[in-house]
Amino acid sequence: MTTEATSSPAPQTPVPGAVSAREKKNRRQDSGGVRGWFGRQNPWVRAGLMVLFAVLAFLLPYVGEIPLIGPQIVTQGIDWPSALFNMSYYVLLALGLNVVVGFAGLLDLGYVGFFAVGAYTVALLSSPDSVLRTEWGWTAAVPIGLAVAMLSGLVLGYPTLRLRGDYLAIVTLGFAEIIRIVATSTETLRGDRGFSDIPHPPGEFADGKPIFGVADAVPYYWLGLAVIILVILGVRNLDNSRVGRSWLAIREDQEAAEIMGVRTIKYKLWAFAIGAFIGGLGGVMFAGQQGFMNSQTFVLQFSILVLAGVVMGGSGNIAGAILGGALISYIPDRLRGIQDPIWHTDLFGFRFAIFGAVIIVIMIFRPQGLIPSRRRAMELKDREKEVAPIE
Amino acid sequence: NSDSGSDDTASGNCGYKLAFFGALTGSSANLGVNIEQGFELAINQYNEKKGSTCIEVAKFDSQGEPGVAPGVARNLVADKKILGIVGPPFSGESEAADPIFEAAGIPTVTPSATRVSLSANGWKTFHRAVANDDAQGPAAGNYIKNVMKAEKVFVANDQSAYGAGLSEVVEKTLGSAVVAKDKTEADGKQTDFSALVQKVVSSQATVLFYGGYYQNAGLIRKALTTAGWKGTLVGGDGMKDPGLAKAAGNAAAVGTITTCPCSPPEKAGGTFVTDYKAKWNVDAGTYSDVAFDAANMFLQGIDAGNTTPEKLNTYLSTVEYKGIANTYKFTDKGELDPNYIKVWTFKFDATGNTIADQEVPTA
Amino acid sequence: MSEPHIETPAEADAANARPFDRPAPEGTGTGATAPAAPGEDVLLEVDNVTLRFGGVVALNEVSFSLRKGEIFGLIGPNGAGKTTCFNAMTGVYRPTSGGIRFQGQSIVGKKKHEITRGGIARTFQNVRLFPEMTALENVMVGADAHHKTSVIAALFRLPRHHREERTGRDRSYQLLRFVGIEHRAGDVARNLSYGEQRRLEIARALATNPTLLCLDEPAAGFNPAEKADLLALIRKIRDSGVTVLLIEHDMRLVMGVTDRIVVLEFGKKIAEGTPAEVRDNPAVIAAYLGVPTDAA
Amino acid sequence: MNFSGLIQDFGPLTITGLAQGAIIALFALGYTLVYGVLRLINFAHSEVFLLGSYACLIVWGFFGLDQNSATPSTLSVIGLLLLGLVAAIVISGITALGVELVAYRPLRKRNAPPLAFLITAIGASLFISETVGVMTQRNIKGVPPLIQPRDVFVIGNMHVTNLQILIIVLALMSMFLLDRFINRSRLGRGIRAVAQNPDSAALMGVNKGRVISLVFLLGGLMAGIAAVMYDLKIGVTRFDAGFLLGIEAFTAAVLGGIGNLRGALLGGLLLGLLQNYAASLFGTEWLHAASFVLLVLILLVRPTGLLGESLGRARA
Amino acid sequence: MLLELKDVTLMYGRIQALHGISLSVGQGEIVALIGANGAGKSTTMRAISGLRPVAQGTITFNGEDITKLRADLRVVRGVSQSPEGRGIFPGMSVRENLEMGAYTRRNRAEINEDLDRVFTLFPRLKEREKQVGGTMSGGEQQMLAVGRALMSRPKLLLLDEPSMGLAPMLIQQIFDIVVEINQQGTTVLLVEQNAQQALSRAHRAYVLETGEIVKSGTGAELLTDPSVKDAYLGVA
Ligand SMILES: Nc1ncnc2c1ncn2[C@@H]1O[C@H](COP(=O)(O)OP(=O)(O)OP(=O)(O)O)[C@@H](O)[C@H]1O
Ligand SMILES: Nc1ncnc2c1ncn2[C@@H]1O[C@H](COP(=O)(O)OP(=O)(O)OP(=O)(O)O)[C@@H](O)[C@H]1O
Ligand SMILES: CC(C)C[C@H](N)C(=O)O
Ligand SMILES: [Mg+2]
Ligand SMILES: [Mg+2]
Repeated sequence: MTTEATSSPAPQTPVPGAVSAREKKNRRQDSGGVRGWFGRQNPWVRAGLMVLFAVLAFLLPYVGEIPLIGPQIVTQGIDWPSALFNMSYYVLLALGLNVVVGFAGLLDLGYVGFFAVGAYTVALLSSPDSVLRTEWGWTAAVPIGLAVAMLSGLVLGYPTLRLRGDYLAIVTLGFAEIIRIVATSTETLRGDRGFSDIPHPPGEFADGKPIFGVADAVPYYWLGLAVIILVILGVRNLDNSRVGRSWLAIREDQEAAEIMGVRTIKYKLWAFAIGAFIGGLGGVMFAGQQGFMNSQTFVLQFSILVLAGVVMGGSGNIAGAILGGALISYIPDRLRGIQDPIWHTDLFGFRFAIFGAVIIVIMIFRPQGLIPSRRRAMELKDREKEVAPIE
Repeated sequence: NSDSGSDDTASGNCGYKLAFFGALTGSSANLGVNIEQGFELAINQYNEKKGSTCIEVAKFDSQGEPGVAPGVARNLVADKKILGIVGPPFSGESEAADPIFEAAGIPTVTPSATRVSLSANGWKTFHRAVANDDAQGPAAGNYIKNVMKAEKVFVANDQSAYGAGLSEVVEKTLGSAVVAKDKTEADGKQTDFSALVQKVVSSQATVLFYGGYYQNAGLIRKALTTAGWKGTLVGGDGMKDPGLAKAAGNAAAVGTITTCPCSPPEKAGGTFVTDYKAKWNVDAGTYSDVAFDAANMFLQGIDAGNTTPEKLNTYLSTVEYKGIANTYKFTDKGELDPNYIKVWTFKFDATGNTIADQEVPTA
Repeated sequence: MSEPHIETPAEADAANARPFDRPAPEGTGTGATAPAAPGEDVLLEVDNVTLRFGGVVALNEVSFSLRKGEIFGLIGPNGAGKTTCFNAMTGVYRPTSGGIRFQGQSIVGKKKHEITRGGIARTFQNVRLFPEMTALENVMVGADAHHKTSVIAALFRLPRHHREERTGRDRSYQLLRFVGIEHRAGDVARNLSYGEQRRLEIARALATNPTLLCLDEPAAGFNPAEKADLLALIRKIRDSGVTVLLIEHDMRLVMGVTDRIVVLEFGKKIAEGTPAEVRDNPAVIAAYLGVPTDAA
Repeated sequence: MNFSGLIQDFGPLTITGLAQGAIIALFALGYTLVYGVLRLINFAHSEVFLLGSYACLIVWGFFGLDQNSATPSTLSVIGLLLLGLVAAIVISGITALGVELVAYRPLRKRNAPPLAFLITAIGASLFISETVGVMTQRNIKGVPPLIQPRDVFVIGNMHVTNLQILIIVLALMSMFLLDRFINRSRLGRGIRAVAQNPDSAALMGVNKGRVISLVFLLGGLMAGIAAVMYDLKIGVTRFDAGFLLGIEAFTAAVLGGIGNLRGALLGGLLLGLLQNYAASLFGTEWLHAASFVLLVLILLVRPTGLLGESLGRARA
Repeated sequence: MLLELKDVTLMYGRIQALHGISLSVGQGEIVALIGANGAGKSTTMRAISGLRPVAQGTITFNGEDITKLRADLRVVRGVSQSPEGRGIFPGMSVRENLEMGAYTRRNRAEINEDLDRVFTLFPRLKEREKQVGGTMSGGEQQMLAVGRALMSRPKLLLLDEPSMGLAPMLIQQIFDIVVEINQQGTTVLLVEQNAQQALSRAHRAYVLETGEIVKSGTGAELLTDPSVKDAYLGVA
């Protein structure tokens, strides 16, 4: 390849390492797979598919009715709608943690601390066990719970801004442990004994029975799903904007990002606050459904599990976080009622051991997670058509 | 609404379920398992008599964790065939799960949850088949003061609904004899108790009262012995399990005292002791007999045609049932009638088992 | 391509000599190559700056000033303190003593992102891109520096935010084309070759819309032909109204493009002047250039 | 708050704290070593410790010893201790290597992102501890009374026992040897090189795979020693013993400056002492909270721990 | 031939960086490799050192097939590289960095001798013996990287843009050093953007374009080749 570069007025340098047709084709394949395919569809098709997904998700409580496959999906021995609701708040947590870890690259090992803060605030304001004796309704307590959770995100975020990577991890872990220990050992937070009779979300059927009762978890699941959809929309918008880009830049090289004008402090704090908000959302949902919560709900293992879900699903990818969050709740439960062939014991006892092995296998075969992030590749594809190269 | 679905065809009030709700796994599981086995034995015998699986056993494992219990309770109440529940055994999980049972209107009989305040929630479905800690606590306190004649007592608890509640009552009874206090984490959260032991040793107490369950207690006992402490460990029914000696080592456990608002299971009436051994291949444990009675109380009610949870609940409020361990009659708060209250003390022997010591006064 | 190509308006704009949609600073005619008269239009003043690392004195009472619209060279032997000087100007290090003023305001102690927003951009001698981001995204991060909308607007996709995203992206594409690596826009930076990465660094720095662009050895890793392009590129950048501060060891490039030069040695300024003056300065020849027979 | 208690018991609290801290420090070395080289938190290190704590019990079990046995004669105690140590070291070492082989090496081959390693390590940890949990029915396992604690010397109310001396001396010795090995030997330099720039290290002729295995192995050996000490001190082990103590060990490693061997020692001892003081001052229930509060405070002042990082790379 | 590459293909994930290149370096030669940014020069170096596995083709060194050999073992065989981007150990002192270069060697006396030699070549390194590598200036790091590569007494020395970031006087010097080392018996494969210099010192040279070798010949031939002149030497 020769060049006219020296005389050319425009800096159209020789295009060294120009992409051969072969490479171009490779690159296109690179963004193949489900997600890439999805990204290439036109917006209407995409919107249609999303709605379809949502509708299917809303119908999940009845999946057991489908002949043959249905019963395979449904977890036996426990209430399926309850299991679905559990999945829904795990998914919320995974979505929130994905903002902190996946987008902003802040390794948070104590994420359920925010879940705890949200749930405790609601409990304090609404449970008859609370010293406050306010006994508010759930709806009234929720905004306060979320605000306090968000605030706690800032409180944790601010002093830890200087910390790098894994130091942050241990501090967040410590933060969650401190919350748990304080909750365990102070009278006001009632420790192991917890708060009972936390009110459920309001609403009645025509016959006067509450929509959100104790016997039927379907309404909770639907509520959870609706919240998830809102969260997805918001988080997606952030990800596809300068906010997401700033997070990414901070994650890659904080100092360079700063020198390029990124306000690292601001964006890190936002990541914490948004993550905490979503975590708190999970917490208030949980408190409203269970009606009870205590300090053991927030053990460290829970945080770790959620993190495993995010990474397993595909850190930095919303669909991945959703899948991962659902799996960490679903897999262990699903082992219930399955017998191992040799000793004929219920595999449920081995659930976490099996789960551990499953995590390893998944990560070995898909180090980037089950649905890896293809955001960047997609963005490019959108643009490639718009700006045609000049030659 | 129809109570039990359409398949209510079996004759003789059959086709229903009774549930056990409590710890089958987890760090204090022994206590839950004892109770479940007593419960299941009763239903088995009933079904054998009927010649069919008339009443089904449903088991729900709460792991004894208050945090886990509500989720499991929701699974329980989703099953519309369940008419009544034996459990929850522990006070903590009761606080967490009973509101759900109350909302669902399913009657519960706990054979063992002793926290005083459980009956103060106005739950209509709550029934307690044993005395509460307002009886057990003073009994323990009096035993320490009057029988052991201890002057310096260290009181610690595991911060659980049960442990904290019981040690509070004991403290009150002991008054100025309490020289120092401390708290530990709940069972299964801690194995190293050297900090607590350090405090006990330097307090020069001769008795440590621990409100908590057997595994922690065993570990504490072991650490105390290792540190050369010569005093006696005393605790409540939560420590009355051979698991304590397993944790502590038999030699260290010898002499440890526990109270229990129950009579020695080996003294239970009828053929219970041998039946139990035959069925489960172990001796009946703490509260196995009470659970057996509770299940039979339900079965008697169902037999009498109380085939909805509501009816069964009403039945419980009026029944006076004579079982193999005790006679049961509930006050309107669901407490055991004061006439039938009793508290015993037990002592660990060199084989790691508890042997009945004496019945103690509760006031 | 043999076919005659007719430019669309958009393309014409893109290929325009001024890829920066910012007004040229007043007082500087675009294309002005002659150095401004002393005392006039001082953009950056480095005033008696000393910077020590333990025993090493990396900068020793260095003073010089840049005028608007010029290309200014900073040269000197390895370890003379050139990069350190950049680091002091961009807030990475704080001078032990002395002052730095940019457009009349002191920037010592300011936050790095404030300095960038204030109009100083730089590249790194040891390439520091965001390795997992695409080339395009790398540039867009720079472009974001001047965007007004933020988290809330992004969260709800407000129209204004949307507009900023679009313009930012278009501009980033233009800049990639400007430095000649548009064909790699969608590749993550890690996968670019070293030379391509250096070009990307320039594009990213330009995206922050700087008044002053500091280039730390931009030609390292380029072959002579590519260096010639770079030379043209730097001129073009200046012509669009950006003042350029250049560290470079390639004398042909430095002599060919700069208006004035400062020479450092062991942290001290040993010479200052036009390229011709510096080239003939015996101290510079002794310390840096060596025998002027073969300058490249 | 109970100041008089703290002052009165200062001596005994200090010695128990040091013994506890020595075990934590030994345990922490494994985190620090792996982190120093791979920049990864080896979550499965707690299970390396766990299996060590069972290994010696199993060996002692072969000799018919359980927690209800009588203390054997001094000579056989020495023999048993050595055997137990060897067993624990071997099993912990093998476990560490196994974790590397299963959870790290395949990912390294595929150039996986760092988080992926963290998660496989978590998976390995879950798998091992849960399997042990199921196999032992989550019951505790008692340790034979090999060493009857006896006061060796007494200062005021501080009784220093033979066991405490054994623990502290053994821990310090092991750490001294390790430190020398890492800082003086050629292989040690290789470890540091891989830590700072793996590709360049390969260009210098350093066998990266071997270095990484070695690092896991060394961490495993230390954890094995710590496990035996732990067994003797606490008298029981349980499927979650590794997890519970692991958090503390990890905290200690960070406290001292993760990646720094001497930091681990410092962090461990500090944590052991602090926990005992805090338990006396505020009550046992605040013991862990105290260590985390200390950690946060120290990191706020020194963001890379007390001694900073030395094995790892400095800012380029 | 000391080193021989036959049809070497190398992939970065799905991106093919080398499309079957063949080249050889004879005992005692200086061979230069030139090409534009992204042509694959550094990739070729990585393939030879074993930092990246090749997908196809063979690499023979000293008669032995080293295609599948681990990188560290190639160092033992006598291949040493000063890599692109310098790759110094940022947390080690200058001296420790140099000692790392001699990692595979045992003879203390010889090592010290070589250390002295590097210090005489680059006095700045001697001055800064104790400074941490990561804080050295760009050019100083370059000296360190070259010095470190010399410390292994290689049979084949791979230099990836050794003149990058060096001041003009040092550039002269570094090429002189290359020639000098070569005369002492070390074979050199040199990647350079400073093609003028490289070609005038090299016995032979190859031109690489987008992962393929498009031209080869003696240094002098290529120096006068019009297309090479056009693309890589600039207007003189
Ligand atoms: N953090 C630091 N600690 C100690 N010395 C340092 C530090 N940073 C730079 N130096 C020293 O300061 C001197 C100036 O370094 P600087 O990077 O500014 O040189 P430079 O002029 O950019 O050289 P080059 O042309 O080689 O890039 C060098 O000798 C370097 O070793
Ligand atoms: N780590 C990597 N991952 C993916 N692709 C890479 C990687 N390194 C290089 N490449 C690609 O391989 C091709 C050859 O790169 P290489 O670094 O060998 O070029 P080079 O000839 O050394 O160029 P330069 O003069 O810029 O250093 C380039 O297209 C580059 O983008
Ligand atoms: C089974 C019993 C020991 C339970 C204990 N009495 C409690 O209230 O929790
Ligand atoms: Mg420099
Ligand atoms: Mg290269």
